[in-house]
Amino acid sequence: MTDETVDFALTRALESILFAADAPLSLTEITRHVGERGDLLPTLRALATSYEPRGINLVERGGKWQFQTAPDLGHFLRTSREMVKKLSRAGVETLAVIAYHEPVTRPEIEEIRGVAVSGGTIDVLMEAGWVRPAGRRETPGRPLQYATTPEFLAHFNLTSRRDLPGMADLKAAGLLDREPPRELPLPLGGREE
Amino acid sequence: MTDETVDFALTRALESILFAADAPLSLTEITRHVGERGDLLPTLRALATSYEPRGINLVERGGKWQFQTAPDLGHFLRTSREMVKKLSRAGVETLAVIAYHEPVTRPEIEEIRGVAVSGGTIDVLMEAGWVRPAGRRETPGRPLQYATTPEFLAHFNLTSRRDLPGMADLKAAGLLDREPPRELPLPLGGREE
Amino acid sequence: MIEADEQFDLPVRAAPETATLILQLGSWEGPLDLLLTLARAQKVDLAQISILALVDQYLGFIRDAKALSLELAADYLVMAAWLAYLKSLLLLPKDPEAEPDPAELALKLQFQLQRLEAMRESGQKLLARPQLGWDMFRRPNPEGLAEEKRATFECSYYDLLSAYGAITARRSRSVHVVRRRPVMALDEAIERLEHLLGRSIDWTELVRFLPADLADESYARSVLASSFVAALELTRQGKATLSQGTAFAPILLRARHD
Repeated sequence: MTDETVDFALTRALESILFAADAPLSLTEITRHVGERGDLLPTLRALATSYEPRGINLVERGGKWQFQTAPDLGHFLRTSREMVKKLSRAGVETLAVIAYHEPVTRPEIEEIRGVAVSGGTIDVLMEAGWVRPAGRRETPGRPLQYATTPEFLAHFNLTSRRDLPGMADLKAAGLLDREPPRELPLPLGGREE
Repeated sequence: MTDETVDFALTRALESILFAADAPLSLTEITRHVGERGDLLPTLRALATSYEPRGINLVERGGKWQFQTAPDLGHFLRTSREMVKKLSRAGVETLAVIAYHEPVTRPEIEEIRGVAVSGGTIDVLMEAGWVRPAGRRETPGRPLQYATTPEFLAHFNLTSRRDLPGMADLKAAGLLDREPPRELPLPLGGREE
Repeated sequence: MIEADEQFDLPVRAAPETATLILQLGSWEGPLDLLLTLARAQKVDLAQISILALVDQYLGFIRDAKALSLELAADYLVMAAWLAYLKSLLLLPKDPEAEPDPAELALKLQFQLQRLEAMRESGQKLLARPQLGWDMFRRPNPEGLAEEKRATFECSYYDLLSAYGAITARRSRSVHVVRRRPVMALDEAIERLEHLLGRSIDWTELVRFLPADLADESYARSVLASSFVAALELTRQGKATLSQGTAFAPILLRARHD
């Protein structure tokens, strides 16, 4: 056997040992697995070099060796599955009230909408990135206020909240005449959905 | 970017994903992480080939891809604590009958083995993750069928059931036909163990 | 073929295994397993096995077991009976009409033995393969792949504005459209009663001053209540006199003239 083939066998052994290890291994620990084979460092370093361009790297940290994924590929290891969801009617209305009246507290939203607003509705709007908590109102109970975000403006292609049409515009557009579809105004305290 | 560098980037991504995955991945699962990149199979196969001489191998087992250590290096990696599950003779035989005949019902297993198969035998195989119920046979009584799992293929280092030892010969000899030429009137029904 | 005189040069062979096939009933997994063991002892390809010889061996085995008064499981005996039947069929002169055909039955037994043997060998070959956790290893603690589910919400500008329009429309209706309440206001009742009473000096029941045929019951009650209070008010102002004979008797009313 030539030196080269010996090294190759050792390289394979090192690869498998480091791959199957449940923690980074020191030279001593590696030696315990492969047996006494002289200085392992040159072989380890050559192995590390051969993995450098790959998606898996062999690295040394504080004298311990381990395989890990290449640092620039982290984004492949997370996937974000995008799901498009239609905002519920309660969600749209709550968003509209916040947009027109911000900063506005939940009791105020409920008063304007005429129905109780579930916490989930505001959560969804915050998840969508359109609504944010905007400090507390300095009144008894210090209720939390809500306001819209820059993402909200971006999503609806608005420069500022002043771009929202006023009452007269809404009326002119016929948006105040229409019967609200299906959902009837419930007395305050009614549950939505 | 040339085609070659695109492939190289994809190859690195595949390496990192398969390295970090906590279970063998199907093509669908891999696609979810790398995004739609056309047919991944040629790149996966090329990657597998490049790892063939190494101590780490990329293998396909039952349509799922995974890294594992090369099968000839087990002696470097075994610790005395590890033990191969000892299967009873009945267990080994039943596993072989299921693997070579799947999907197969319990009465069929009993006919081939010439003894009643105790519930415990199939249980042990299912617990090991090698055997799963595979729907009911649409015959009178709708008996449950059994088949092997991708984990079974992975455990015995088989790419697919076609690689089962002697599979082609047994098939050619007609020994895997579900129904023998005509129904055997042999009186069988002994108890195992 | 080995010539007879050449055999002297051959090493002494081990005794054939058939001789070692002693009775050990418990170690066979049923009659088929025993049959396979007996067939293997014939040391020929299972495809060329002599079924007749096999049947004889099995029956001999069962006979010996009985002689030793070993407990025989029922299925061993059932198999013995069936094989005895098969043997009789095989020994009888060939009858082309015979149903079932004994040669076919023998073939099927052969097939079943071959198949069991094949599965037994395959199981051993499977176990001889490299196994995960012994020969091959996976990473013990992979980081795993994270999957975040990110929801994007759909809501058009039109949805937003029409929702606000709907809220506004709802509110304005509730402010301006006042539902007619079914009551007769006190002022109205006083004015009405004073007008009807006029200068009448005859005692008249209060109910006679109420409007006839009031369909709405709650309005009728409101009218009665308001008119009664109106009567009290007119009396206080000195414009009327009230009279009631006894409790719950009709309330009488007349104009007062000083």
